[in-house]
Amino acid sequence: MLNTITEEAIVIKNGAKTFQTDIENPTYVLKNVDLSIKKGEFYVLLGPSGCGKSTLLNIIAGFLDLSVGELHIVTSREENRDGRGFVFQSADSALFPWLTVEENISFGLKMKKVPPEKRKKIANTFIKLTGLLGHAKKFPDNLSGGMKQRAQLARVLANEPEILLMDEPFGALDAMTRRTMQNELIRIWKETNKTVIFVTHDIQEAILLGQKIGIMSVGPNSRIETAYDVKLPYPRDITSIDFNNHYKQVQAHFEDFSI
Amino acid sequence: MLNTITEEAIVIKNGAKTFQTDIENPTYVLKNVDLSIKKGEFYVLLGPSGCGKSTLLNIIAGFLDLSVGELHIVTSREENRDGRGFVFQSADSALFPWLTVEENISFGLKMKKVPPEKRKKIANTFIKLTGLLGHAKKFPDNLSGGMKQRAQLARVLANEPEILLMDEPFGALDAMTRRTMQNELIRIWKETNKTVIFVTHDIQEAILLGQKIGIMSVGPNSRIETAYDVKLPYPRDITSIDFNNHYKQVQAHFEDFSI
Amino acid sequence: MTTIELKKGQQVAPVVKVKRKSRIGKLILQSGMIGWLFILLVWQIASVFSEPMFLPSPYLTLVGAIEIASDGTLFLYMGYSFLRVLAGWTLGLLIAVPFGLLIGTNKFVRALFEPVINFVRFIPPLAFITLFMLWFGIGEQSKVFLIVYATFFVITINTLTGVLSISNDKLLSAKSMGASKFQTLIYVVIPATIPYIFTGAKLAMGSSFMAIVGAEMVAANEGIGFMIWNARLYFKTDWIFVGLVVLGLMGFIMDRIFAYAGRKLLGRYKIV
Amino acid sequence: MTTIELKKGQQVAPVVKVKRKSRIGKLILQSGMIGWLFILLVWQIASVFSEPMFLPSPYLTLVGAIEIASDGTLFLYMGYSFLRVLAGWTLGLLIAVPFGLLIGTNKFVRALFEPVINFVRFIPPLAFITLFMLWFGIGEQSKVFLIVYATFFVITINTLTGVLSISNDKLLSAKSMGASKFQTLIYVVIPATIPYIFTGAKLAMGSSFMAIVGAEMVAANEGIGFMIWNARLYFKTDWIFVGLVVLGLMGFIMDRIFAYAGRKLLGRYKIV
Amino acid sequence: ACGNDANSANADGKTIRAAIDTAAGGSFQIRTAAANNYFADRELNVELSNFAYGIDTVNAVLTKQADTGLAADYALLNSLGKGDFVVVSSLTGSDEHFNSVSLSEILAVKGIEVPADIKGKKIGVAKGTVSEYQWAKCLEHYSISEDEIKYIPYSTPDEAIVGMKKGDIDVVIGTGALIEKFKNIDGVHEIDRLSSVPDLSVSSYLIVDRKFAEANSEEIGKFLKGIEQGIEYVKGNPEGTADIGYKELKITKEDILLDLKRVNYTLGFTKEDYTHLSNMKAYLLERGILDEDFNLDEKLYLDPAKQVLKDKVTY
Ligand SMILES: Nc1ncnc2c1ncn2[C@@H]1O[C@H](COP(=O)(O)OP(=O)(O)OP(=O)(O)O)[C@@H](O)[C@H]1O
Ligand SMILES: Nc1ncnc2c1ncn2[C@@H]1O[C@H](COP(=O)(O)OP(=O)(O)OP(=O)(O)O)[C@@H](O)[C@H]1O
Ligand SMILES: O=C([O-])O
Ligand SMILES: [Mg+2]
Ligand SMILES: [Mg+2]
Repeated sequence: MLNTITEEAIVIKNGAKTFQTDIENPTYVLKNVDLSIKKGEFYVLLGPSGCGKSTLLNIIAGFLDLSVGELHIVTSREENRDGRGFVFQSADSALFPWLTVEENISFGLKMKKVPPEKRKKIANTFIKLTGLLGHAKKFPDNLSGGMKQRAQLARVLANEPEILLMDEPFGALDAMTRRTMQNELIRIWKETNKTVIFVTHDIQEAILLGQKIGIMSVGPNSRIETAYDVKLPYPRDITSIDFNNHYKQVQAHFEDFSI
Repeated sequence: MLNTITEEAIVIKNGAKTFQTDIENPTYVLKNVDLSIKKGEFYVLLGPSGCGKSTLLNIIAGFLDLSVGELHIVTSREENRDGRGFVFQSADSALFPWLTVEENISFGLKMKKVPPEKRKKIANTFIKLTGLLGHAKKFPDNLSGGMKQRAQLARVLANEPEILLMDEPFGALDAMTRRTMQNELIRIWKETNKTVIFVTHDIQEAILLGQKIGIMSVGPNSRIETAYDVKLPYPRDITSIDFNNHYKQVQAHFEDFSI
Repeated sequence: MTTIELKKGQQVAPVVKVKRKSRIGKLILQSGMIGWLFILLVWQIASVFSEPMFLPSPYLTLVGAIEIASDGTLFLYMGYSFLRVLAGWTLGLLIAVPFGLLIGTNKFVRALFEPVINFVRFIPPLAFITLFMLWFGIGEQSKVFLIVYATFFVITINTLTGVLSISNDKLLSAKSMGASKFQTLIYVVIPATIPYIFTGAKLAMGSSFMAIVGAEMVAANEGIGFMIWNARLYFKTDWIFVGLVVLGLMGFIMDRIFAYAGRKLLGRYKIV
Repeated sequence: MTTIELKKGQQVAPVVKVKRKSRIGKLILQSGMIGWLFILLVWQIASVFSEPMFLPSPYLTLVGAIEIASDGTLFLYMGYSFLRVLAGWTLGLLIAVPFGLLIGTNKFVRALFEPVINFVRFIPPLAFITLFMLWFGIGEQSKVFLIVYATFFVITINTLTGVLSISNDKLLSAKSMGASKFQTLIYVVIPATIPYIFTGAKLAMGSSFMAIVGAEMVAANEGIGFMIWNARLYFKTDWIFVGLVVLGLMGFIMDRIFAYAGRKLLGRYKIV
Repeated sequence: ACGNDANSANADGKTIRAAIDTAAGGSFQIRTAAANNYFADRELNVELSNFAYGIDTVNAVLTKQADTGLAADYALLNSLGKGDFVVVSSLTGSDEHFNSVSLSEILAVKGIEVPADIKGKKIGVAKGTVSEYQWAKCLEHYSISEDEIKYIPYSTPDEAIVGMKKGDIDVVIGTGALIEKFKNIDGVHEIDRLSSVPDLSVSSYLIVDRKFAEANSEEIGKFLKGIEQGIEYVKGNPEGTADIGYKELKITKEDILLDLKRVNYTLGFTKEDYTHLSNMKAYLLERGILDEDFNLDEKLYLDPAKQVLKDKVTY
């Protein structure tokens, strides 16, 4: 079966998820979910609050199991866990506040018993890549929100995952910082060539970042209603006419199933 | 002197603020602030993080004192405190979690010893106005972020202030909810005819809401660099060409003093 | 390139039954019954390797309990101890809460008393037994005041913490809605502090049960503490154990009742 | 329409001097000296209206302290009590922390022991004296274990709370970065729990000082608790007061040292 | 502080607040007198309060928490100088028929067979009680210096019992019901009787706040008469006494019956009492245990006893 999807990095076939375990006819949060994401693609999951975006991302991350259906993850790794890096919305709750930025970034390498010098070298690469030079010795609590999120991203990237899963990573940042981070993310994605799944409920952010936008329907029984292609070159200009046309089209989708 | 500004609701002349009290040459957070806001105007304070927007708003609210300069507040009230309502960024920290939505909204009236029936009537008006019908008996913790912010707005409006001070009230909301709340705010402002000062660092939000945008410079010694007029009719369409032209112009200001 | 196939999801149906079964097991586990059985077992085994005079078995303890309960004495003693705890704890609450509110809301008073509190709180109630007897007599007063003392600091400190952790936004918004200082105290500070007061009161309940044994050491004619002391004097080990179990039970039950009442009556204050 | 003019701001300069002056006042206030003077004054006045036998004045207490300190006895007693507290507290920490981690990380063990803990913690150390003598003899061991008991629950419960309040994000991110269960325990669970362990250890330090008086009731020949009990036998109220003050001081100083050491050594763990 | 009402001795004497002990004998003669209304019959209201040891009742009188207390000779002499209270009668002691220490045994663990073996051993002694004096006398009798043994002080008997079991204590003096409990420990046995130590006896006395006694001499007389009747009851009816004891103290009846056997209840005040106290006081002063001397005669107030007990007061 897999021979037909060799280009794909992630595939879900007829996936469903319920959190209830002891009643006969459970309510499904997700149902009939079909998803197929290409290697290197920047895929955005867009949907209303509570529709199940995080649940779906956690399933792809391996943090949760599907109740029904098939999940395929394709990476070049022996150990699959390493193949996927997860960037949480709240850097505060994900970063280790007792470790410096550099120590946070080296954490995964330390777990894999990479020797200290090599750890330092790798950490440095990602400190540079994420614009954290000069902040390496600081503790997360002494960083601004944007800096913290950069540190989290660097920490995930240091494990060199092939797939990057991001759950509203910029949702807690202020408008200006968010704009900067969005541009940085596109730059880093281009440099590192990852497959990215990015969850948001901001239409503008979705169009600004995604090559493909999976628009989810309202839950329960939420599924991916439409996979919308954004054929705009990067970097994208939110004040351009093309951009705003896309915006109107995506917005219309949401009015369709009236949130 | 005031005879020249009878049309004005709020005036600051050569205002300055420092938090240091015991050194000879203090650093000023705000310096040479001149501000003049007309009655009924929707005024947006836009500026980078940490420049002193909240400080300025707190001074206007009477929570802080100017170190240097003059502040004039003009209302038709005997007691000035009542003239100004303040909407905090975090509804969680501002609302009283032990009171229901309705009780929160009636709080100011209760303090003024308004009789219960009358309190109920007034509360109801603002419950309706802010779209909280059906949520009156709920406690804040059982509301979504958007609902909480509506409740805070209703609570402030129930005191019938002539001036509404809002410190990034939608900063913590998700993109979709934020959009809805922005539209609601414009509707309520039109209905109630308040003078509004709205603090944000989101350019799009500033242009979507403001009649006038006071653009603040980077601190210390921050001041209101430019007062920018937005001559677009409400409701405004963020995808329109006019809107995006405004966006580019305001953005250019920020590039000027390079944040 | 390796291709790895992750977790084929199963149908939900078969899962259901499995969960059903384990539900009873879960209930037993959560009730803590296994923990109790385990403790009883350890106690029983330990007593087998000892003499009843030194370590009576759970069974002998039960026999002892029945003996002392048969003429109602045990329940009388429980009643006395309970009433002393209740009186001391209530009085402690009535003194410590206003005091905590005062030092929390007034910087000057706080600066005055905080260091003293941080000093006195290390002096155990037990050290005051003789002095309290001197000052308050050998009757109920000294016993009740020993418990008041035992509850005072934990309630005061919790109340103080509560007042200090009220968000400034709440105080400013009350002010800007026209609340006077007194109204702010009544309608904002006190309700916002209730969860902390509750926690303090709950911890103090524990301290009260700690203090009752000391309070009933001297010049008591009844009570569980008195029983334990007398049993020590005559080396009735089984009654010492009855006393231990009864104290544990009383504390445990009071704690649960208190938590339950808190949830029911103070639900809107989000007590924890 | 009324026109109201609010607060004309003043020049900053004249403010400066005023603040300078009040700074010393602020320092005095913050040092708590006024609080101490106030307490001493109240104590002195109260003692004037009483007899030395009931309430020795601060001065007489000092005389008593000098009397008992002159041959080094007081310091010897302090040393004994201090070492017992230290030993019991350290041992308590060594037992309670791993236990708290175990019940925090293992649902089954938690279900087993949590109810038992919630029962036993209401039994005061004092009630266990006989039992502890039985198990550990009447020498140092039983005294130390009484303190271990007094520290055990507060440290265990704090550690447990700490483990349970680790954000799921931290655990998941460690897992997704390839940490094994054991690595997660060592590198995530323990560091994340340190602030809670620290709080527990600090509270337990207080409990230790509470328990030392009870511990030294038993077959002790020295120690501050012994001194208080002995003073009772010979009715030396001034020595009871010396004991009280010394206990308060020792507790207070230990608490400050501990907090200071925590800030210096565990700064990165954001202890509170 | 605010205990003023409790601190003031009640002057009208209608009520006697009597502090009695639970551990050092149980005060059964006073307990039964109260339980059988012997005081009430004399229109005397007596409020009993329980303290562990005699010394605690002395403290209660010292601090005006009680009007009367009781103390064994040793504790009595140690406290007499501290407050203004007087001895009004003896309560227990020896006479021609009964040696108060004859039922006290010196008990030791395995390996200690004769008193001389005590040398170098750990001796349990009840802190602040007559036990300190008894050991001093014993050692004198055995010609062992106090430097050659180690005292292990304890405050309650359970410490001594456990101490012996765990090997922390080698030798104790056991009395009454506790003897059996000591002997239940493997290897613990009697090595001598306290009565073999010459001139050693224990007596205890009823003490009263001086002002109270002088103002209520008649009531004290009635109190003594009530106690006298209580003693008769205890002697004639040990079972009934044990019932009362169990009801009030939850001490098992067997233990009470054993304890009753070792006490000789007395009343009055004899020449022998005076000599006994004088000798012991001299000893305490000599040892430096008592740092200030006092006049024993000034501490006696025997008028009420003389009134109601006539022949029993021979001093
Ligand atoms: N562990 C869980 N147990 C039970 N229900 C859950 C659990 N996690 C999520 N849900 C439910 O599943 C639904 C989807 O939740 P999810 O967090 O995936 O939504 P979301 O799209 O990420 O929302 P948001 O935009 O607010 O982050 C919700 O109704 C939620 O209540
Ligand atoms: N109470 C205070 N004491 C001392 N400094 C303060 C105080 N409040 C604010 N500041 C300082 O004043 C400056 C302006 O702060 P302010 O909160 O007004 O900025 P802001 O523009 O509202 O920032 P943001 O966009 O992050 O809300 C900052 O440098 C801040 O550190
Ligand atoms: O107990 C004594 O009275 O010594
Ligand atoms: Mg989500
Ligand atoms: Mg701000």
